[in-house]
Amino acid sequence: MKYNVEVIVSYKKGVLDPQSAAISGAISSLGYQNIENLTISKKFNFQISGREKKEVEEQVESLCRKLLANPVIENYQYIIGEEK
Amino acid sequence: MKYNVEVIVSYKKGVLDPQSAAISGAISSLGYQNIENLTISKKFNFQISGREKKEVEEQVESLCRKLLANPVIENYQYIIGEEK
Amino acid sequence: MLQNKTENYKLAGLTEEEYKKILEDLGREPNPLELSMYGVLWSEHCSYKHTKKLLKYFPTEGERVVQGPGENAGVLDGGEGLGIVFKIESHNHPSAVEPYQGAATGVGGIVRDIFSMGARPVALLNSLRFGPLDKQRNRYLMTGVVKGIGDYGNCLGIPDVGGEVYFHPCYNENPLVNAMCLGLVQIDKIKKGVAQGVGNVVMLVGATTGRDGIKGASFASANLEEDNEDKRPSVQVGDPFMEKLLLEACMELVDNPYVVGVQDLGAAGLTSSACEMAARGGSGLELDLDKVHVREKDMSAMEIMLSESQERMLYVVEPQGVEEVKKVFRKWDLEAREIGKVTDSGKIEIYYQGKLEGSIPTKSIVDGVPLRNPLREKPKYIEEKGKETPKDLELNYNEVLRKLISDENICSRKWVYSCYDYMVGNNTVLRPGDTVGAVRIQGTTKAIGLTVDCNPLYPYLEPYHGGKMVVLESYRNLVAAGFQPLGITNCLNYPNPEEPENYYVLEQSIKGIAEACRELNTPVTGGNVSLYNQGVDTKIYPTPVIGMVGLIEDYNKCVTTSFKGEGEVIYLVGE
Amino acid sequence: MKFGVVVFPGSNCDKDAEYAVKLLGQSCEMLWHKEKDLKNVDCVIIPGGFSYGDYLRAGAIARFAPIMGKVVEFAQRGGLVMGICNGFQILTEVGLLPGVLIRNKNLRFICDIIPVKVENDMLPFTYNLKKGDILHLPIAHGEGNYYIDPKGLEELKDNGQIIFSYVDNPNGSVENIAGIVNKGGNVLGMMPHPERGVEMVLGSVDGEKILKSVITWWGDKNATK
Ligand SMILES: Nc1ncnc2c1ncn2[C@@H]1O[C@H](COP(=O)(O)OP(=O)(O)O)[C@@H](O)[C@H]1O
Repeated sequence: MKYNVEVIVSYKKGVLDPQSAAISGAISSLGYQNIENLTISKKFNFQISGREKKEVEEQVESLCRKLLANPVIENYQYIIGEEK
Repeated sequence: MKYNVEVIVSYKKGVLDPQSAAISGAISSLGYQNIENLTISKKFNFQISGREKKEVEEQVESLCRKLLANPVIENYQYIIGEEK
Repeated sequence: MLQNKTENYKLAGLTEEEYKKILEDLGREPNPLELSMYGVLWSEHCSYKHTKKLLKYFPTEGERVVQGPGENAGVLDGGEGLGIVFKIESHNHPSAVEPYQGAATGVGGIVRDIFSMGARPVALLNSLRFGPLDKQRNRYLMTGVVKGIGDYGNCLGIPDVGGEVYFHPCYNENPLVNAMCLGLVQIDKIKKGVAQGVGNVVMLVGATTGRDGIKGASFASANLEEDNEDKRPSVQVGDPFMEKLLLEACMELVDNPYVVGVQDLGAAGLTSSACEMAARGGSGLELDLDKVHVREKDMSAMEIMLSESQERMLYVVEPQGVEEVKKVFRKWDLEAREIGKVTDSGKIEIYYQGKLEGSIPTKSIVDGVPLRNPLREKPKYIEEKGKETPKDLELNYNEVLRKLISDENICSRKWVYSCYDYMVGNNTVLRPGDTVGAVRIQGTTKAIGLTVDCNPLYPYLEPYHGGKMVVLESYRNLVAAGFQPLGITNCLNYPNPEEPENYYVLEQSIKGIAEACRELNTPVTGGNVSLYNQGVDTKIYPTPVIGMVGLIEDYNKCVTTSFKGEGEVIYLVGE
Repeated sequence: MKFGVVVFPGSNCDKDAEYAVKLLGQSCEMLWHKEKDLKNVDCVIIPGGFSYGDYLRAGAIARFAPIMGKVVEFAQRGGLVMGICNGFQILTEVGLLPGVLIRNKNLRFICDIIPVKVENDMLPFTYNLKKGDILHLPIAHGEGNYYIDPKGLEELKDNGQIIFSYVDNPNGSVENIAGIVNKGGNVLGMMPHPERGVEMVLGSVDGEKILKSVITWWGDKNATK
């Protein structure tokens, strides 16, 4: 069985995100005064094959922890859907 | 009125993204042979205030074109939702 | 509350003796904010309670010494009014937790130390130790550290001109990341970290103050907003872009006559910089935390005082200069806030939301910590190892040579330094790959040679003589490249000093370093101590990293390492 | 000849460019990003560094600086513009040059001195050089991997817009591209740093050849007027 996976990795609350700060600055100097609370996250999409969802879930979880996110400063969440 | 906006910026098909390639490599060297078609995108979330959705939509569109994405290599899509 | 007292001071990292001293100094019980401020300033990291006495062995004076230990960085006289500002600092623990950010913020911190003196940073070096690379975690640590150093220094545009990487299992649990920076200043324009002049204004400039880096050990952290999913990171994230702006703005203020003192915010954030500046000036400070530009809502006084958010500086400015100072920071899109003033109370007084939240005698919190005098005992292994004889040597020279040059401790380091921009600035006359790095001084024919070095086996096997040998090696490196060595900075990386054997080694090797420096006339102008580099299964070898600077009058006469042509004669010099 | 060097927040080769230009006996103005005045310079240099921290994409934010509007006008009138490293990235983002620079193929920052080949010697920037000449130039970048779609690449080739190429491609650029010019030939973008290669003691003198080309070309052009 093949599953479509989407993982979102974003900074934890309270961690300085210099990139978002710089982009927010650029946006307001471009004249958009009505935009606020900009955050940036990384989105990963991939396909994974496995016998059952539970097994796949474990793999995705460990992949997030080991590679895709840095648990010291980042949170991650994922959605696993069956491929149509 | 305030709107919640989510913008996804990803590489166009056919453009090789060195980062995706490197992460795919890392995944398979970690021993996951069952993962394929990995892509990475950027996800922006922000709030924008404006009188009506149409006006806001135009602003978001132009922001994407001008700043958030580079149309030479990237596609973008966005969702604008009313704030609850 | 009362029955929790013991727990409170322990949570703040203090001993009973220290707590009693605080009661004595204050004449009352400290409140939680005060206790946690004492906790961080009386930590080993800030107070040097285990090493203060030992550091006295170092020769710190000499005809070239303009500024010895005690300021943000040391300064040597390079002739014709030129000040050579340099220092080394460790970021070992943060790098073990988060290699990329830990190493990056280590670079950020040492660079701020240099430009807070009014000097323009012109070169970086780094000294790295990891466990062997056959372990995946060590590879992960090393990759992250090298990238962190590179990304931060490259963005700042400061060339990284040298360093060293060494692998040994004793660093498996405690990698070492030491960063050194060199800056240049006109001696009469040196700025100091001093708060003086009643009524002068204290300004906090640069990045916002967030909840990052607030020490988990601090007893109050249990009271932080409960939110389990988002555990507060004790690791800070660096923003080299912000630092670059800060650097340029501070450089513009070098000539400003109203600036009285400058210091960067490093470990223990506002607490340490405010208290230290006041202590150096023999003054008091009144701080109004409502004026601090914070990153998050509802921060407590304690969080603001202890935050280790990066890329911030504290300025003390005469009132009539405040607008001018603000204007310079505004030009660089930076915030500069007036957060307090200098007083003659001899106390640090902290106001928040209209209330006096804390009041601590400056002298007590900065210099009052009871110094430790741990037991010493010569480690048994020293005798035993001394008796070992070399194993039979392999006689197949080709094989030996192949093994040697492919050893991870000997092979080329190009894969490390090619990640660092070592040419930016148009001054690098000796690049990584040579015996030492060197940057020329624009407008003159002079250049400064730099090296960081430590072979930990020497002090491990023979603490005293090994300490000497580490200094000698740096000295030889500089001399070989044509430089007159002038002075050193050092980073003492050691295991837990409370174990008698460790303390013995620490003391002996410091004595050895001191002896060599005295003999060679290379005084010590500053440094850093990192103790407790010890894990469950391993403890590091004594690793006193020496950063040495030297001068050459004509940089065209620098000697590079490579063989220059066929038929040249090779000499082996020495005994 | 009067050069102008743009200074963005985060630029860090601005002073090096100034140094090199002055070393060659020319005058130099620093052009602050918030201003809208090119101070009558004859050639604008957009220097290397990390403008606005290179956040989002290298050069993405810098292109909106007030000074850039003037640079674009200047370039469209035929003025000489040299974008070096980060400057190249900015020129592609602002649309003066086609294509884009993405992360190096191996994702690593690379600092080195490497051979670069002259591909077109009919331009002001290669006025003193010959096609096929090899220059040893410093590079120092993390995002120097030039990308353009196949159609764009054909155009570049047809118009002779490829000016420099790598002998050993360090970063994955298509066609080993190290530098390109616009159709008019007056706007140059290159990843290597000519301003660093101006003294043997710094490891290279080949950068000087590019800067001197510009100066000689300028002198000849104005002499024939
Ligand atoms: N971490 C580092 N950062 C920058 N340069 C380094 C680093 N490690 C090693 N180098 C450089 O690589 C070269 C070789 O290093 P090393 O083998 O330790 O030299 P040496 O034998 O002179 O001690 C030196 O020029 C040194 O400056």
